[in-house]
Amino acid sequence: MTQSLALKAGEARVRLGARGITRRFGALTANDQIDFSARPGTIHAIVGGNGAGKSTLMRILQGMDQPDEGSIIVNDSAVTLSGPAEAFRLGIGMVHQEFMLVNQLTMLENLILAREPVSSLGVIDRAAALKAGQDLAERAGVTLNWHQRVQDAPVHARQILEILRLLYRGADVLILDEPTAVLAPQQIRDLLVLLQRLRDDGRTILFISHKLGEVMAISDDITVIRTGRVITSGPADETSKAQLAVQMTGEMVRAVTPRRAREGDTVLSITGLGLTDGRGIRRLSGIDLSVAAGEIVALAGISGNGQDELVEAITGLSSISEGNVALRYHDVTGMSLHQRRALGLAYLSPDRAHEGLCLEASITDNVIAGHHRRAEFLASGLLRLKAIRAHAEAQLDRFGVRRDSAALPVSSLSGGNQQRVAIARELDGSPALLIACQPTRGVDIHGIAAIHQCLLEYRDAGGAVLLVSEELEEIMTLADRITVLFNGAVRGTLRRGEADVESIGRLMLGEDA
Amino acid sequence: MLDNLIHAALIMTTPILLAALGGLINRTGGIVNIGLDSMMLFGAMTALIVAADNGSWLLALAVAGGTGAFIGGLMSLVITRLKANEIIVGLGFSIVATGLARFILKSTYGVSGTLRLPDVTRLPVIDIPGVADVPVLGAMLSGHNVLTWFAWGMVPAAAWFLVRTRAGLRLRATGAGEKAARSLGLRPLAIRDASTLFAGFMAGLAGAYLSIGLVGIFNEGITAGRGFIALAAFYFGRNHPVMTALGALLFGFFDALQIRLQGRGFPPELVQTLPYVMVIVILAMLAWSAKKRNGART
Amino acid sequence: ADAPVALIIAQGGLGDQSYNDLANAGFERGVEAAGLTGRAVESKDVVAQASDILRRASDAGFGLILDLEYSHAQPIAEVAKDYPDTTFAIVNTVAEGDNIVSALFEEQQGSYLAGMLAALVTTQDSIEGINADPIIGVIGGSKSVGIDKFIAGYIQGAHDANPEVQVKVAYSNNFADPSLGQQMANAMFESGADIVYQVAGGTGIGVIQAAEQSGHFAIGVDGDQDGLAKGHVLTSMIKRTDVAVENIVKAYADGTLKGGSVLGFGLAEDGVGLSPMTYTKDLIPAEFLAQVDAAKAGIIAGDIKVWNVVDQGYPDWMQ
Amino acid sequence: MAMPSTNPATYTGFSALKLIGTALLPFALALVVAGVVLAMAGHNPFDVYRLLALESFGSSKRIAATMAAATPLIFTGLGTAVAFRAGAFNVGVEGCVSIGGLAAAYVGFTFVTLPAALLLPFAMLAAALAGLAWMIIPGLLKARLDADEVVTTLMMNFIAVAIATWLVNGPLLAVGSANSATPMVAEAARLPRLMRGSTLNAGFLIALICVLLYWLWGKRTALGFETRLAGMSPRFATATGMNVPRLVLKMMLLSGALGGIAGGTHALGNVYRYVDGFSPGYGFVGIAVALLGRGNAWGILMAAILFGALSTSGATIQLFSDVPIEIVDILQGMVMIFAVARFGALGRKAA
Ligand SMILES: Nc1ncnc2c1ncn2[C@@H]1O[C@H](COP(=O)(O)OP(=O)(O)OP(=O)(O)O)[C@@H](O)[C@H]1O
Ligand SMILES: Nc1ncnc2c1ncn2[C@@H]1O[C@H](COP(=O)(O)OP(=O)(O)OP(=O)(O)O)[C@@H](O)[C@H]1O
Ligand SMILES: [Mg+2]
Ligand SMILES: [Mg+2]
Repeated sequence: MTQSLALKAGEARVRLGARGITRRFGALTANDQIDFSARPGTIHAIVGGNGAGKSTLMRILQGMDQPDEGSIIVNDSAVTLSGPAEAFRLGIGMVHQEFMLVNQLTMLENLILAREPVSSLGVIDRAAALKAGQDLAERAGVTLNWHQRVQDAPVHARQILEILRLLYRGADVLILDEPTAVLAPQQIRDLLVLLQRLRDDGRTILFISHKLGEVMAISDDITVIRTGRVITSGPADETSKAQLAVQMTGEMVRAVTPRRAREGDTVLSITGLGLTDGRGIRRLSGIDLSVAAGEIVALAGISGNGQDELVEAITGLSSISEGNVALRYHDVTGMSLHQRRALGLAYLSPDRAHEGLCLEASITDNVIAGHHRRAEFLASGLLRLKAIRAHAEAQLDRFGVRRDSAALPVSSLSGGNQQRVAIARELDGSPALLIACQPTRGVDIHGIAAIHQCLLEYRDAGGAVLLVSEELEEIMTLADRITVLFNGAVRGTLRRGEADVESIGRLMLGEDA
Repeated sequence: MLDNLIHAALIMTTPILLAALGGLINRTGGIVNIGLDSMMLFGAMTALIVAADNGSWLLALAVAGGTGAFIGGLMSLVITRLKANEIIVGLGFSIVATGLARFILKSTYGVSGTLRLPDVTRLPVIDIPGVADVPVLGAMLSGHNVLTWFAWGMVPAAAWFLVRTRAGLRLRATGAGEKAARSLGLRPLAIRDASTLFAGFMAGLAGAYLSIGLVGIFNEGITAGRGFIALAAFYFGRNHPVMTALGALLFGFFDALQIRLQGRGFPPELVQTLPYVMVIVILAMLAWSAKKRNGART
Repeated sequence: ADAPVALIIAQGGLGDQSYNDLANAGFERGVEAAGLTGRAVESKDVVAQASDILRRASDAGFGLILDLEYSHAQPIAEVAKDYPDTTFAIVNTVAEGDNIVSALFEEQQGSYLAGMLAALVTTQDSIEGINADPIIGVIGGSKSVGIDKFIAGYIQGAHDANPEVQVKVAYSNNFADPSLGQQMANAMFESGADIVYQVAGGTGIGVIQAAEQSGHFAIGVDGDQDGLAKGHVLTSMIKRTDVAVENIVKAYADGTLKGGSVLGFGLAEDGVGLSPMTYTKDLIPAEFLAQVDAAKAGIIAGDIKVWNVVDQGYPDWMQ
Repeated sequence: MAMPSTNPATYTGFSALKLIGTALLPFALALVVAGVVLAMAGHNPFDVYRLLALESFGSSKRIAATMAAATPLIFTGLGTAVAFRAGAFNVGVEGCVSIGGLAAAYVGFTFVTLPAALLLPFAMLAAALAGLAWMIIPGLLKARLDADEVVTTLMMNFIAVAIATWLVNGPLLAVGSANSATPMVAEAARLPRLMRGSTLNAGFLIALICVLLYWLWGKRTALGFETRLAGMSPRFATATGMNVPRLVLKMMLLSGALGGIAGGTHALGNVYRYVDGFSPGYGFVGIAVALLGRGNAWGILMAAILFGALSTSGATIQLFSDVPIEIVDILQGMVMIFAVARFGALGRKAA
């Protein structure tokens, strides 16, 4: 199968493309007369702001969604895709922004699902399955724990699994929707290397990203989409980061202007914090950390070195073994998140889909949740729906959420716009401390600038921020102090100025700065 | 005494176990089968009818299972294709079934409530010569009919099926991640329907066990809500065949025990709650230990 | 009178293999004979719908409304006041009102005879399926005064026949689960009993099945159940609900039914009694049968007082 | 873990009108299918349906009877729905009906010296508290240990009935009573009848008020808002500062209290005591009512009335035709099945 497709692909001039594809959601036109052509054996990047229509287009190209107009081009000829299965027969596979993995199953089971190597009477040939998996991993130059349940696997492992599964199933066109959004820097580097390998094997890759750096780094062609329309489409070497940025956002992105941080009194202070989990594994040890009003402290580190655990400890989502946490001089160790929020804590979750937002609920509900008991929203015990709606709309406008109607479920928003909704909620009111985890994950440069500006304004207004991010660039731009975690302990702390990518990188790897 | 207790416990367990295993497979595929009782009821009725005029217990079982599967199929289609709420549909089927059963008895056999037919072929009981008189072991292994053996055989079989076979894997995937399964080109709805067919088949056998295995007659109350006890059993087992079997055994054992505890001073109504109380207690203990293991994450 | 008559079926509904089915049979015979139109009414929620159904029937011009549901005693009295031209009848309990007829059964009397016979037979190990131990049993459908009325009579009869006899008592708390009845009966047989009296409707069918399959004996109830397992139903304690209902309907038809009256159905009236024992009387020693007949005469004559749990509460020998 | 089908997402924004719309076609279909069965049984479906309609709504008395039959179902429907909202699939309302009814009856026949102004509220309170108390164990197990509430509440039902039966046979048995029944409650403890010669009583008004409160709670209160979010996504609710276990517990208890009130109004407004067969499964029908009504206040009200109508007319039509009760079973089951079927789903392929 792969063979023949590769041949066809060889002959074809357009491996996968679109002609006049249009898709509407009620009033909103997500895709508007989209044209583009991905040449066989190339990496074709699709860039665009949040809500530009990238995911929608990709869903259509993979047969998950049907266009209202226009047609899909496969190997130079127009086709209509009844569903993902048919797309697959044509060698087209996709990795969604939301992973399509069955969390309760193991990595290996997910890999072979629906293409199981079976011996007689439908019994799974586990040996063959494992071999297939290991070969793929080897060819891709990665290592995976095949017997781990997906729900226990780190996010980059899931990402890689999704890609390997496409290969396993014989796809030679890979559609990747923001694959790097959830990855740490060196994981991104690994992934880009992997993608280039695949390209050199003759596979065609549609690559979506907001990170123009990596886009420029690996793509052969680039198509820019804005508000559902194609702005330009052509070879990568004929454009530049800056030019792309302009085309994506329509206007020049204001460079973030960090103002002097005036340190106020301590808002968050953690002393001797340690955590041993239910299985007796040491997660955190001897952590001392403090954040003062008017400063941004960044928590850097390779994911899995204790960031999540520390955040959960500070928010009170999980209890700790030793040490204490104080918010504005109140000892909150052992307090519930509800109580901590009452003391001025705000928490932007890294897990947008399950914790940061309630996808089934309306956009308004998501903006208002947690603030709904404010006096201004309650009249004699009843919610004042008008006031709530008005407030929500105001917040959404302030954070520039591109929406159809605030009454729609938040799941109808594009990835980046969803993130903005979460931020709008958390920066609402005036929290004393904001725990911001991956605040710009999946957000376009325009949005990133906007979000960064919000964080800085918040800081300059005397807010305290604990920034947890895997974007070193982001950390460098925003942080007044940078604390690096390694193996659940503080490896070192650098002030703005004395910190550079190299020194941080060394600390992240457990070396000395 | 002990032997009788064990023997009776296994007898009371069998119908629950059969139906529970069916419900387990069904739930693994993503449907909570509230209609098991209705499938049991019709299994019991058709089994008796066939066993009486045809005389082959094997055929009787086949027909009982088939009838259950047929009802299951209908129910499944309403749920998967018409996107109907599985709980209501299940309750609805149970209500229709009781009505229909009485209706059939009246219109076809002119009897009300109980159907008693001449020379019904009963399920063969397997006595194991040597073992039969060994104290405890005999009660456990000997003197049970084919369905009891089948039911217990199905426990490891189900476990093996779920982990080791292609169908099992796809079934689990369908239940746990329908979107993912569909995106891989599987047909979740069809897979679900298949699992409901199986559940119906097993429930039908459970019914047959009651009618031609135990009492040898059919009565409109013969299932006595055992379909719902089965539901509790596979919820109890959280979709693990072995734990589910344990759940079913709990009911069977304490049911047999309460019968024998009667007339020893305790008020019978309270003694009868023993199985239910025990299930709650054990469920609580399991949940508690699970919580301790998973640590404090709220 | 020729206005139509209605029969309100009690909890458990038709198909209960006992009370309701029997009464309904008598009802059908009655309306048949009297050439009336009769309607039997079942309800899933018979307790709560008492007065709604009674009033509906009265408004619709039914002349006689027979109510089998025990819990309707109060509602029927209340409704009857508003419908003086309608005649009401209630079975198994007494309702006040001069247009209400009440029918009471002395089940304890029949059960006494059953208990006596069982106690006599249980030591006759010459009989196939009987052991020498003086142990008999009884299984009630629910722990309630109405059922204990049977059980008390049974125990009293057994003890009067043989003070040594041990009577095992168990309750199924379910009137329609034959497999449970079978298991309970087996448990009793295992522990030495060889004759088990069932007062448990559909569940009791399982008791009879158990007797047949284990080669022991059951005692039937309500109707003549001796034929259900020929030779394994020692006798049946017949309660002639059918006769009572049939007579009431007939009396209504030819205008002889007197409101406010309480009809008693005991041994004297042949309202209760033992079955003819078609398949077992040859097994049972003649002197036992004679002894039972003597007891029957004694009860009718009033020499033997059988305990009535409903009127007298529980005796101290039964707690 | 709540079952997927009870996902409260399906509970959001469902106007009464829309509900009628979606229920109409299925209802017709149910009538057709049951009609076939009727015809096979040699009954003329149209006559039967005409009769059913007349017996349900044909006269003020019959309407009253229908509403009376609907009363307990409204409570149990609401009780089930509040738990569903919080993501707890509580099937234990049935048990609360018995326990609540027993408690109300006990107070009603014990403290007979109290004046109505005290006795009635006291008895109702007892019912509510009893129902609430009955949900404490499953509520805590669910909230604190995430023990499966479907199993625990189902078990609690069996236990409730057993305990009630035991009590009415021993401690609370009325003397001279041949069946399991408590004494009658004092006049002062009885809910006033709304209409002469009918069992319709003030309990129905209480039910209507509860429907209104439920609607208000779901749409306009902070607690209702929190419950909805917690039901849809516990992790999200927790992250925004809600105490989800506590919410779940609260809703389980509220659910139990409503079940208790169902029993209380039934004991004080209709049966005037607790007796065997007190609840022929009001709690279970309540599950159907809650789901049929899509958790929507007015939907629940209508579903309850529908089942009430079937229950009461199903009995009385037997006075005028020889339609057996099982036909009514079949009809009721069919209505349930078809009423939740979404025939629209047939057309488009699942995406
Ligand atoms: N199912 C839907 N219903 C309504 N609107 C939708 C739906 N799916 C997408 N949209 C809207 O279509 C527009 C494009 O969405 P899309 O997800 O394609 O954007 P995107 O380019 O992927 O953005 P991002 O980079 O943030 O992921 C957005 O405004 C989104 O709100
Ligand atoms: N501002 C808020 N944001 C989110 N959740 C809240 C907020 N205030 C209260 N809650 C949650 O709502 C529920 C109501 O409890 P609350 O803390 O208000 O005390 P309460 O007054 O006893 O609640 P109730 O008003 O329901 O009786 C709890 O789960 C609580 O955690
Ligand atoms: Mg997107
Ligand atoms: Mg003996």
